[in-house]
Order: sequence, then structure tokens, then C-alpha cells
Amino acid sequence: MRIGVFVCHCGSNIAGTVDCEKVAAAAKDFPDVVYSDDTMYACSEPGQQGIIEAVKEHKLTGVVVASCSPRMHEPTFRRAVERAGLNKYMFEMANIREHVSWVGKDKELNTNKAIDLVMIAAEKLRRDKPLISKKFDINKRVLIIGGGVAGIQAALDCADGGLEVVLVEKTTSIGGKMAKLDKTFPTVDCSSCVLGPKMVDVAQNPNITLHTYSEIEEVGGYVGNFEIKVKKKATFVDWEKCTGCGLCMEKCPSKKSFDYFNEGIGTTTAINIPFPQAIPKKAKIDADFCRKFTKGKCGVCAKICPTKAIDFEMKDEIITENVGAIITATGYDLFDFKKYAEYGAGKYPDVITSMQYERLMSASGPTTGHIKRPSDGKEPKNIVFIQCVGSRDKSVNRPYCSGFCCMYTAKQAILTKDHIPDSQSYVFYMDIRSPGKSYDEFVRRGIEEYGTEYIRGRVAMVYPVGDKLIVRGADTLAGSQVEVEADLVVLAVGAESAVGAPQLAETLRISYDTYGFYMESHPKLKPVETNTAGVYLAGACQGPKDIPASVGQGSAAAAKVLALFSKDQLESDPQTALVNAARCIGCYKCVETCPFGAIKEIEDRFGNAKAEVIETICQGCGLCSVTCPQSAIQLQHFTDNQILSEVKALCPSMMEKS
Amino acid sequence: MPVYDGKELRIIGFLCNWCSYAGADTAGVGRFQQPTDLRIIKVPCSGRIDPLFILKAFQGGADGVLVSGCHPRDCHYAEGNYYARRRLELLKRFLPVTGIDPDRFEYTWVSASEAPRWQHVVQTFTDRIHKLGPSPLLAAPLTDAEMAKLQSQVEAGSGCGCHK
Amino acid sequence: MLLSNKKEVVSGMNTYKIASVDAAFTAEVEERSGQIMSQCYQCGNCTAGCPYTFAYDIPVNQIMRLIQLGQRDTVLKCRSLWLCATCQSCTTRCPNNIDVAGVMDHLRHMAREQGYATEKNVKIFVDTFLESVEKYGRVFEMGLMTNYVKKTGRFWTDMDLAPKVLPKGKLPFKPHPIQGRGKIAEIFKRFREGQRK
Amino acid sequence: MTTQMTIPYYPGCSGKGTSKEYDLSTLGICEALGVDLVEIPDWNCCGSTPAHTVNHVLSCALSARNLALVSKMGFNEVTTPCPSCLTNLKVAEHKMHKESFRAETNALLDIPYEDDVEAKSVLQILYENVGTEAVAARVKKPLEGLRVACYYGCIMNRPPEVMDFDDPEHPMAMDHLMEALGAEVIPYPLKVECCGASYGITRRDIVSKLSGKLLEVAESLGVDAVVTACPLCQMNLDMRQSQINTDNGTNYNIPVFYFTQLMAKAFDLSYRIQGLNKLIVSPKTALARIGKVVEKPVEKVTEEAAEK
Ligand SMILES: Cc1cc2nc3c(=O)[nH]c(=O)nc-3n(C[C@H](O)[C@H](O)[C@H](O)COP(=O)(O)OP(=O)(O)OC[C@H]3O[C@@H](n4cnc5c(N)ncnc54)[C@H](O)[C@@H]3O)c2cc1C
Ligand SMILES: Cc1cc2nc3c(=O)[nH]c(=O)nc-3n(C[C@H](O)[C@H](O)[C@H](O)COP(=O)(O)OP(=O)(O)OC[C@H]3O[C@@H](n4cnc5c(N)ncnc54)[C@H](O)[C@@H]3O)c2cc1C
Ligand code: SF4
Ligand code: SF4
Ligand code: SF4
Ligand code: SF4
Ligand code: SF4
Ligand code: SF4
Ligand code: SF4
Ligand code: SF4
Repeated sequence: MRIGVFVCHCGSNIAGTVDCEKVAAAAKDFPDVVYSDDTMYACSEPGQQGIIEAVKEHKLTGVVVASCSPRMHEPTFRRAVERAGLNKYMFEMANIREHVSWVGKDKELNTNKAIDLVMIAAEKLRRDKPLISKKFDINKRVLIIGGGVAGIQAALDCADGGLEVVLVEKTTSIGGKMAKLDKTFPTVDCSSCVLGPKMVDVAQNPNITLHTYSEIEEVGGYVGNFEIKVKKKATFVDWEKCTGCGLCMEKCPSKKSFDYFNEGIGTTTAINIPFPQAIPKKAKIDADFCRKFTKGKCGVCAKICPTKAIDFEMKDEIITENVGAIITATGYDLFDFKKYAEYGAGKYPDVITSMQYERLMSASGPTTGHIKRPSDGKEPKNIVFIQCVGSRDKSVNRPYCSGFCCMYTAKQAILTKDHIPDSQSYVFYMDIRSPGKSYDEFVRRGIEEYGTEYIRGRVAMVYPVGDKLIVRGADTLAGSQVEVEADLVVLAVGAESAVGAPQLAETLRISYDTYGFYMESHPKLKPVETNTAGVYLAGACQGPKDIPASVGQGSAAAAKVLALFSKDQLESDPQTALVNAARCIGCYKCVETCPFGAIKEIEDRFGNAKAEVIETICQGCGLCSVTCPQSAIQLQHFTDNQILSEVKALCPSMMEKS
Repeated sequence: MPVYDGKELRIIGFLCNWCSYAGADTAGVGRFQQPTDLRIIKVPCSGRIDPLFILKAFQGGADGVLVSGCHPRDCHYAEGNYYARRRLELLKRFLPVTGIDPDRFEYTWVSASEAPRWQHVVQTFTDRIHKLGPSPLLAAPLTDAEMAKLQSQVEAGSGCGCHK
Repeated sequence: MLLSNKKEVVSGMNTYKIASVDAAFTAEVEERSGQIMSQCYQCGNCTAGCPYTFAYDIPVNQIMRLIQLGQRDTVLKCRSLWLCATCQSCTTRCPNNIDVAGVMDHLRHMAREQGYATEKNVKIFVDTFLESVEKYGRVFEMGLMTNYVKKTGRFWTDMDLAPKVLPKGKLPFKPHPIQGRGKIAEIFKRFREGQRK
Repeated sequence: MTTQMTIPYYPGCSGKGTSKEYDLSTLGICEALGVDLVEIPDWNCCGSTPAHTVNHVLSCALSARNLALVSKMGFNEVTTPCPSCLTNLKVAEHKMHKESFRAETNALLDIPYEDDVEAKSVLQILYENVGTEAVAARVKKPLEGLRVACYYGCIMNRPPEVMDFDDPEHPMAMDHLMEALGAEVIPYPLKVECCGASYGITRRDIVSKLSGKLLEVAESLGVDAVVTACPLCQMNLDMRQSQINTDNGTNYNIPVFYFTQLMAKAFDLSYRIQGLNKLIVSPKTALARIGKVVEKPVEKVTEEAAEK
């Protein structure tokens, strides 16, 4: 074998703390290494060209690049190696940047470590074999989970691109948080005027299949061929028959049901359509409040319904959808404000959340857009907004900034002045975060034209005296304590990951961070991809995001899926398990172990029991290799031999013996 | 950040590609400084790690072996790390039989986002190995025959969940 | 409507020289209190909740800031230190879980060690209280008052209360020393010896 | 339905002086409820706030001596009515988990403190070990008609990591006990605000301002009385009420009870145990309300609204 080694400087990123020339020189003495050099930027066009030329000139049969993490540039170099005429698996990478130069300052120690890492890469490469990918057909349908604005955008873009779309939404209507908003920053246009038409488009687009009040139960398969089990939860109304006439809502006697859409401001009926613009506009019975379910008698809706749509016997139903790609757009949820006992949250009725305030301002809300405070229905004059409630607060385990609350508060203060001209808004803030196009100008307008009073400091407590709420905070710029007598206190509650987000991530086999937000494949270069092929992200499920950013990501994810589906076939990853039939004794321990059911029980032509791997299903985890008592099933590119060669390279005494 | 200047020990890490290797990358990107002793071998999944690899490493004179994978429930391959956990727990209990101090071996879970945690793991494990000093086995490494015997013992372990 | 805004006019700004940053002071406060000063992001919650802000010369969040800036003298000479009642409002509500009340306590210790006492009467009261404990093992409230008045040379401000309180028999005129009072005196003695070392 | 338990008792210095009635009523009601309080023999002063503002080792040594005495009695629990004493006992216990600190502290003591002794307030014992049901069962003369605000003081529940009892912002234990007596509890928003502590002597202006605020809000709620669990709070609000009135130009006349006094009253224990004659602001008018249920004026509105 003829190995070439290329050691990258990455400008000063590596060369700053690693002696790259020395590493290259040391590599010259490794077995089979016939060429070794250092290079300024290996991934740049001249860098790659240098590798290709060296392969040709020195008749190299394998290449080691010592540079950044393979998670960054392995595909880049594999392509380069392929262009040089080699099989792309005759390539190994030594990570001397993320694992060496960036985490240690001692140049000598770093250099030694880099040499070791190059050595194990070269040793493994000596045992690498060319692998050939197989092609397989893809199912050009896409599943989108979550029908907020991000999911809606992704669905429409995919459908426009000619794909069949399956949109699964947990609640009975699509629209997400945006459907609840009154007006949106920075243009202050009416939320439902912007979103409404898009929702209707979803309903009317023949390429989109909508499953609302549904959740993902199970995900099987792999990129190109996923098999999804969707649970359609029982609504107790036959949606084929329901016309959304709303007669049932008028007559239902259970009028004190919790109104989720209105965030508990006001109540609704047990059978309800959450809001007039709901898509689909269908009724659902809330069994927690329906008298038929809680007390065993009523059935008024069943009698009144002109289409006889009510079905108290309805059961959850599981359906199967086959798709080739998945976009998750499950959004976010809001911090439970009751954790702020010092603000009397959940205790004093006039201390409310920002989302409740949106509903109070909305023309379609329970007060038809008249701002009335919950306690006595009076119009508030002094309104205090408290920022960073459940954000940037380590004591409640939410150290991150929720990103959009500064902006929506600026908006809410401006709208408050529009609604109640003789009102005064106060905003207690720590920093104003408004880094978007026209955003800061918007905040300034609130201050300069609408007279919003910004007070720099947190609030320590809120307490009622008479029918007022005393807000006691600090003005750190003036260096003093400050008290405001408020009629209404609005808490800018932060965003947290959607309820059930970690469980869904586990079902999808994607990663999530400590707070339940989904992990992108690379924070800068792959912001909508995940580490699982064929699964993409859009919107606030990846981290708090406002509407423009969520929509942008929805479109980006759709573009990714369209690009994926632009080919008719995909190449399978050949790093799969392979059975050496001669050693296999047919014990089928591997079959039991494989989490993906990728191993078949077969008989060879003598009728002996053997195992066989279905390449397109095998995910390459290697569990079977460890299980097999005969070492008969080996994960290609990560065989026992290959891994042990790396171990040996690091252990001198073994080197001596072998 | 103490770096063990001039007297590095031989520590081998087996890291799964999806969580811990990515976590070590994230630590690099965040410049979370670490002692330099550790050398990382990438495997697709912690479930790919055969206890044999670890024994071989010790046999070859490694002073410490660290395994790190995805948190339970967070495995890219659904359940690989459950297998890993069973096997590695068993190995840990078997190590004394081999004369290897079980403190020289550790397995842990670090996700792709947990850069500070990775730094902490590397720091504390390296500290621990330095407290134990160089592996005494270097003087008299196990023979391959002894090795084979040991491996069969591990495999035959009563109620061994790892090779079910 | 802003109800109360303590200082009508914010007292003029001072110039502090970056060169005067005494990192050793910051480190000492961190070491003694076990709190990490850089974690304070100056949200002002401590000041907002502190019932004594109105009486402080420097609000507590600014004390935290001045520690970050290593302003030893300004901090140790401020009157606020002597007025903090350890009510724990700041500690309970700090979003960064900083034990602010604990920091104030440690600053008081440091101020005392350096001989600062900007609220003299508070210091005298504390000293008198502890003398009483040292002497009798328990506080002798009547004696405490008398000694305090003696030391401050101030007329007893609570004289108006005397006719109301005394007949209730709640203030014994004689101390109730404990049998082990020698032991308490020894605690103080050993403590002082330890301090000297 | 009485709980039988024995627990060492630390009365605190003020219990033997300015808060005598707290001490007496505590002992009285505990006996009535089957809780046997055994005073720690030869206990010493915990040093209150002055000690810990001077030095933590000294302060903890004073409390550790008391804890060691409890150990010597063969107990691992102690109770005290006073929140200030409670804090010192708990902090000493808490800090001495650290080896070096423990060694430093024990070096000041004759008998080192080596065990773990948990301190609990009398309020906590009554609420958790006895329970509101047993309290209600013992009531002979319910306090119906008496409208009270429960005021806990700043350090009874804070910081929560150390005190580890009840909600640090809206504690409810005393409220529930008062309800068990039949009293009408008006939610009091300043339950944990500081009253001015011991600055009455050195900085009377501070106490007048802070305690004045407490009385102002209590009066605005239309309560008949304030109920406390802290000798210092009680003293500031009761004994200094006339000073507060002078300094602030107000005219409050709100009696301030220890919660144990009202329990003794409802249990119909002896006058000596109730100790009502020790109060400075006369409780006569307030107590006359008992039995006369009146309409609620203010609170009703918001509660109904909350339901909506
Ligand atoms: C008070 C307030 C005011 C705001 N005002 C503005 C503004 O003026 N301008 C602006 O740009 N932004 C504003 N925002 C931010 C805005 O709400 C978000 O940017 C936007 O909603 C994000 O869209 P999304 O689709 O990612 O998530 P979401 O709107 O949260 O939608 C997610 C959807 O997924 C569904 N879902 C969740 N989990 C599952 C599951 N497991 N299976 C199936 N479905 C699931 C949910 O039911 C929901 O329908 C505001 C936010 C708040 C709190
Ligand atoms: C000092 C500094 C530090 C930064 N650090 C970071 C950081 O650490 N992390 C981060 O995320 N972001 C950072 N940024 C921001 C980052 O630079 C931008 O986000 C990013 O470069 C935007 O990429 P772009 O492709 O949109 O624009 P650009 O990088 O500006 O690329 C536009 C390209 O178009 C070309 N072009 C312009 N006009 C024409 C024309 N008429 N015809 C043809 N070609 C044209 C230009 O020559 C240029 O090559 C930093 C910015 C600055 C100023
Ligand atoms: S290959 Fe990696 S290390 Fe080298 S220049 Fe490119 S990014 Fe940097
Ligand atoms: S369930 Fe019947 S009554 Fe109700 S909206 Fe549907 S069609 Fe109308
Ligand atoms: S059966 Fe249930 S949903 Fe229907 S009208 Fe009666 S209460 Fe309402
Ligand atoms: S966006 Fe503003 S209000 Fe929201 S968490 Fe960030 S700083 Fe706080
Ligand atoms: S475990 Fe090994 S021997 Fe057994 S069936 Fe599978 S491949 Fe064959
Ligand atoms: S590597 Fe083995 S266990 Fe893993 S998916 Fe492939 S066949 Fe199944
Ligand atoms: S509350 Fe905490 S973070 Fe905020 S200013 Fe005070 S000490 Fe700093
Ligand atoms: S502990 Fe001291 S500084 Fe903190 S709030 Fe109370 S009085 Fe103010």
C-alpha cells in the first residue's frame, strides 16, 4: 500500500499550537507511508488539488488528511480522493484541530499527540478496503411534523415543488403560536391577515394531506424510505360529516371548559372549534369537560348536530404513512410563569403572560380586542411589562435568552397605546435585544413616539394594595429602587422546548440540547440538517426564533428536501455489516440484537442456517459485531481488525510483540 | 488547567460518532482546554465497542481507558448504548480478575452539546489516572493465551446480558 | 406613575481609575464568601428587593459591581454594609443564585477587621450585644440598653416606650446568667486568640 | 387525636425577656397538643444577628454549643420559636458539613459538636408533626369573625436552601393554622418583607419606615389583627407602633399577636398562657369581634375574578 499524508495548518488554527512540519516529517517513517507534506488550507481548492496531484504523481493508494474534525470535512476530502481516482473509503482523517490544537496550548505535547493521531489513522488505512455504495429508490413524499408558521411554510414550498406532503399537527388546527398573535413586529400587521391565507392554501393544496389532532407514534426505516405510524386521536366528532357550523357550541351546556387557544383567558364549551379561522374548521369534544364523559349524561350536541357527526364511541386510530424525508417544525412552548412566586404569577389575576395579553388585544379574542384586565374587567391605565421571565435566569435553569420577547414587548407596548391612548407602559428590562432589520428602529419608535418608559433593572416583587399592583424594581442606571403602581402586569415569559420534544427526538433519533431544543448538524454550515440523514429542522424547535427566521428556515428545510429528492435514487452508505458465511454458525444472536431488523435468517445451499444483512436497512451501528460469538459479522470500515489496529498503534508494547 | 508536562500517560478514549465525538468537537470549537494525554478512537456507536478492545488496550500498556457515548435514551441507533452499558458494567466488574485496577477504566455519557461536561470528564479522568500512575502491567503484559482465557471468562459471565 | 424614587437627583458620577482595580480584593471576597463575582450581570434584582435601599449610601447591586471592579475602600467604607439586616431577600431572588446576603456579611467582617465602622452606632450596638452574651451567656436586654446608651452618649431614643413596656414585666432588671457562662467567655477568648494568630 | 412527641426546646433569649408571652404560650399549646418540649439545660445565646455579622466561626460556635447539648440529651432534633435563633442553628448545622469549618468551630468549644441535629421552628413542628386537623380538633372556642393577616418575617423561610420549609415567597403554614382555629385569614402580600429588624435602637427611622409599610398594608386590608411568629417582628409592630404613628403621622391601632397566643385563646387555655396582657396595643376590640361574622369587603372581588 502507498499512503500519502497531508497535514493542514488551517492558517494558524492548527499551526499556532502544533508543529505541522514536524508532524509531516514524523509520518514519513510510518509503515506504508510514501509521501507526506504539510499544507496551508487542505480544504481549499488548491489544497484539494495538491492532494489529487500527489495521488497521481506518487501513485498513492490511500490518503490521510490531518486537519479538522471528520464531521466537518470528511465528505469534502472523500470527494477529492474520488476525483483522484481512488475509492473514497481509502481515506482517513486525523482530527488535530478540534481534538488537539484548540484544546491544548503546549506546542510540544500537541505535536506529539498529533503524530499519534496521524499514526492511528495510517494504521487503520492500511486495513481499509474499497467499499461500493448501492443505489436505492426513494419515496418522494415528505412528512412535516408541526403546523406552526414554520411547518406551514415548509409544507407549501414542498408542495409547490411538486412533492406530496403529509402534515401532522398535534392540536386540532394548524397555525401554531402565530395564530394566537394579534399583530406582529416589526411591521405591526395583523397576524391572521398574514397567516390566514397560508393556512387556507394548506387546506386547498391537493398535494398536502393534513392530519390534525395527531401525533407521531413510531418512525421506522431510513432516509428515502421512512415508515411512519401516526396516531389520530379521537375527537368524538366524525370530521367527514362535520361542517363546522358551530351549532353544537351554541348549545353545549358545559360552558366552563378550559380555553387552550385563549390561554385560559375566558372559557369555551366542551365541544368546540378553537377559533373561527381554524384549519380544518371542525369540532372536537374535550372529554375532560364534556358532561357525557364526566357525568354520563347529556348528549345535547349529538341531538343538535344537523349532520349527525357526533360519535362518543370514537377511538384513537393508528395510520401508516410512507415518506422519504421528515421536517420537524414542532415549535416551542412558554415558560410556566407560576414559578415566579415573587411576581404573584398564578396568584394575582392581573399578573398575566405575554401570550394571554396577545389574546386580550386580539379582535378575535375573548374581549374582542378591548383590553380589559381579568380581575374586574376594567381598562388598565398603567401597564408594567417585566422582561426575561424564565429567560436569562439560572435560578430557574433557563440561562439562555429567548430572543424574541424584547421585540414582542416593544410591540405590545406600542399596541397598548393604540388601544388605550391615555395609558402608560413601563418596561423593566436588562438589555434590549433587537438585532434584526428595522428592529431597533421599532424599539426606538416605541420609546420616542409612543412614550413607552423603559426602566433598566429587574423586578423583585409584585404585590397588591387595593385594586393596584405595586411593582418594586430597580433602576440600575439611576442607581435606585423604583416602585410603580400598576393596573396590569404582563410577564414576558421565555420560550422553552415544546412539550414532548425530547420524546419525539428519541423517536426520530435526532439529538437535542439540555433544554430540549433540537440540535442542528452544524451551527453555521448545516443549520437545518440534523445528524440523521433525511431529517430536517425548521422554526423554533431548534431554538427560540421569531417569525421571519422561522419562515426562512421552513423554506430552507423545504429546499433541502427538494434537493434530496432531485435524484431518483440515493446512494446507500456502504459502511454496513457483512457476514462471513464460512464462520457463521447460525446462532442468530445478531438477529436478536439488531435494533433495525436488518439481519435475515437464511439457509445456504447445503441447508445450513446462516445470517445475512440487508444492506439498505443496516444503519451501521456495529452492535451485531460485538454480539457475534464467531466474529463472523463485521461492520465494514469498523471491523475488529481495523479498530484493534488503532489500539495497537497507541500501545507500544503490543507493537513490539506483533 | 494543569497539563501533565513531559510525563504524559497513555489514555485511550473510545467515543461514539454522534454524541461524544461531536461533544469533544464542540469542546474544541469552544476552546475548552484539556490535558493532552487522551487519544481518541472514533466508533459509530458505543454499542460497537467490544470489551476485547479495552482489554487489548490494557494488555498493550494503556494507563487508562475511557469510553463515552450518547446519554441513555438518546442513542442515534435507538438502543446501542443500552448494550454498551450492560457490557461495560460487566467488564468493570471483571477487571480486578485480570489484575487491572478498575479505576483505570471509566465509561460516561456526553452529548454533542455538552462541551463543558466533556472538558470535565477529560480533566477528572486524566487526574485520576495520574494519581494511579503508570500502569504496572507494562512490566509483565498478559500473554495472548491469558488474554484468550480472560475473554472467554468475560463472555461466559453468569447471566451476561451483553452476549445474550 | 412612579411612586417613589429614592434619590431625587442622582449623586454625581465619580471617576474611577482602571489602574485602581484591586483584583486581590475581588479574589478575597470570592474566597471568603464562596461566591463568584463575575456571575453577577447587574440586573438589579437585589437592589429592587432590598428593604434597606432607601437608607443605603450605595445600593447593593452597585456594591456587587464595585467588588467586580476591585474598589476595596469604596466598598469597605460604605454605610450600607452596616445597615444590611441579612433579610435574605437578595439571596433568595438573585437570578444567578448568588448569596448576596452572604457577601454582605463577609464584607462586614472585612470592614471590621480593617477598623472601618461607618455606622458607628450599629457597630456599638453589635459590640454591646456580644459583650452581654460573653458576660452572661445570654443577652441581658436591660443591661444591653443601658450600656448602649452609655457608649453612644445618646439619650435613650426609646424613653417614650418605657412607661408602656416596663409595667408588662417583660424586661427583667437583673441578668439571668447561665451556669456555663464561663464556657461562653472561653469561646470568645479562644476566638480572639485565633484572630490574633 | 393528639400526637405524643418529645423534643428539645430552645427558647432563645427574648423568650425569657421581651417575648415572654411567646415562650409561655408556645409551652402551653404544645402541652395541650401532646408535644413535650424539654428545655435544653444551660443553653446559651445564639448570638443572633450581631454574632454572624462579626464572624461566622464565632457565630456558629455559639449555636454549635447548643446543638452539642441537644446531642448530649440523646436527640437529633431541636425546636425553637424564634426565626433568628432558628437561622443560626440551621446555618451552623449547614456550614459544619464542611470539614475544615467544623474543625475551626469545634476548636472554640469544650464539647465538640459532631452529630447532625436538625433544627425546626415551632411553627414547622405544629404544622407538620401535629397537623392542622389535630389543631382544629383541639379548638374549644373558635376564632370565627376574627380577621387576621399572617406575617412571617423575612428569615423564617429564607433562603430556601437553608430553611427548607414552606414557600419562601408565599408561606402558608401559619395561614392554615389560623384557619384551623376558625379565624378568617386575609391574604397578606407582605408576608416575608423585613420589619426593620434590630435597628429600632440604632436607626429608629428605618423601623418606622419598614414596619410602617407593613401596618399600612395590613390596615388597607381591613384586618383586625396581625399574627406573627417572630419576637423582633412582634416587638417592632406592637411595642413601636406608637413610635411609628408619631414618626409617620399615622394612627394605627392594630394588635399584633404571636400565633401561639391565638392558639392558646382558641384552645381556651389559661390567661397566663395566653399572655394577652403583655401586648402593648390592646387586643380588646379585635377579640370582641370573635363570634360576630362580618361581610368581607375587599378580597371577595379579586377571588371571584380569579375563579373566572
Ligand atoms: C407573546 C408572543 C408574541 C409574539 N409576537 C411575535 C411577533 O410579533 N413577530 C414575530 O416575528 N414573532 C413573534 N413571536 C414569536 C412567534 O410566536 C414564533 O416565532 C413562531 O410562532 C415560531 O413558529 P414555529 O412554527 O416554529 O412554532 P409554533 O408556532 O410553536 O408551532 C409549532 C406547531 O407544532 C405543533 N406541535 C408541537 N409539538 C408537536 C408534536 N409532537 N407533534 C405534532 N405537532 C406538534 C404545535 O401544536 C404547533 O402548532 C411571539 C411570541 C410570543 C410568545
Ligand atoms: C469583523 C466581523 C466579524 C464577524 N465575525 C463573525 C462570526 O464570528 N460569526 C458569524 O457568524 N458572523 C460573523 N460576522 C458576520 C459575517 O461576516 C456575515 O454573516 C457573512 O459574511 C455574511 O455572508 P454573505 O455571504 O451574506 O455576505 P458576504 O460575506 O459579504 O459575501 C458577499 C459576496 O458578494 C460579492 N458581491 C458583492 N456585490 C456584488 C456584485 N454586485 N456582484 C457580484 N458579487 C458581488 C462580495 O464581493 C462578496 O464576496 C462578522 C462580521 C464582521 C464584520
Ligand atoms: S481542512 Fe479543516 S483544518 Fe484544514 S483548512 Fe480546512 S477547515 Fe481548516
Ligand atoms: S359537530 Fe355538527 S354541529 Fe358541531 S360544528 Fe360539526 S356539523 Fe356543526
Ligand atoms: S355531550 Fe358533552 S360536548 Fe356534547 S353538548 Fe353535552 S357537554 Fe357538550
Ligand atoms: S429577548 Fe429580551 S426579554 Fe427575551 S430573554 Fe432576551 S433579553 Fe430577555
Ligand atoms: S451472531 Fe454471528 S454466528 Fe450467529 S448468526 Fe449472527 S453472524 Fe452468524
Ligand atoms: S450494524 Fe448490525 S446491528 Fe447495526 S444495523 Fe447493521 S446489521 Fe443491525
Ligand atoms: S440580583 Fe444577583 S445578578 Fe442581579 S445585580 Fe444582584 S447580585 Fe447581581
Ligand atoms: S440581605 Fe441585606 S442587602 Fe440583601 S436584601 Fe436584605 S438588607 Fe438588603
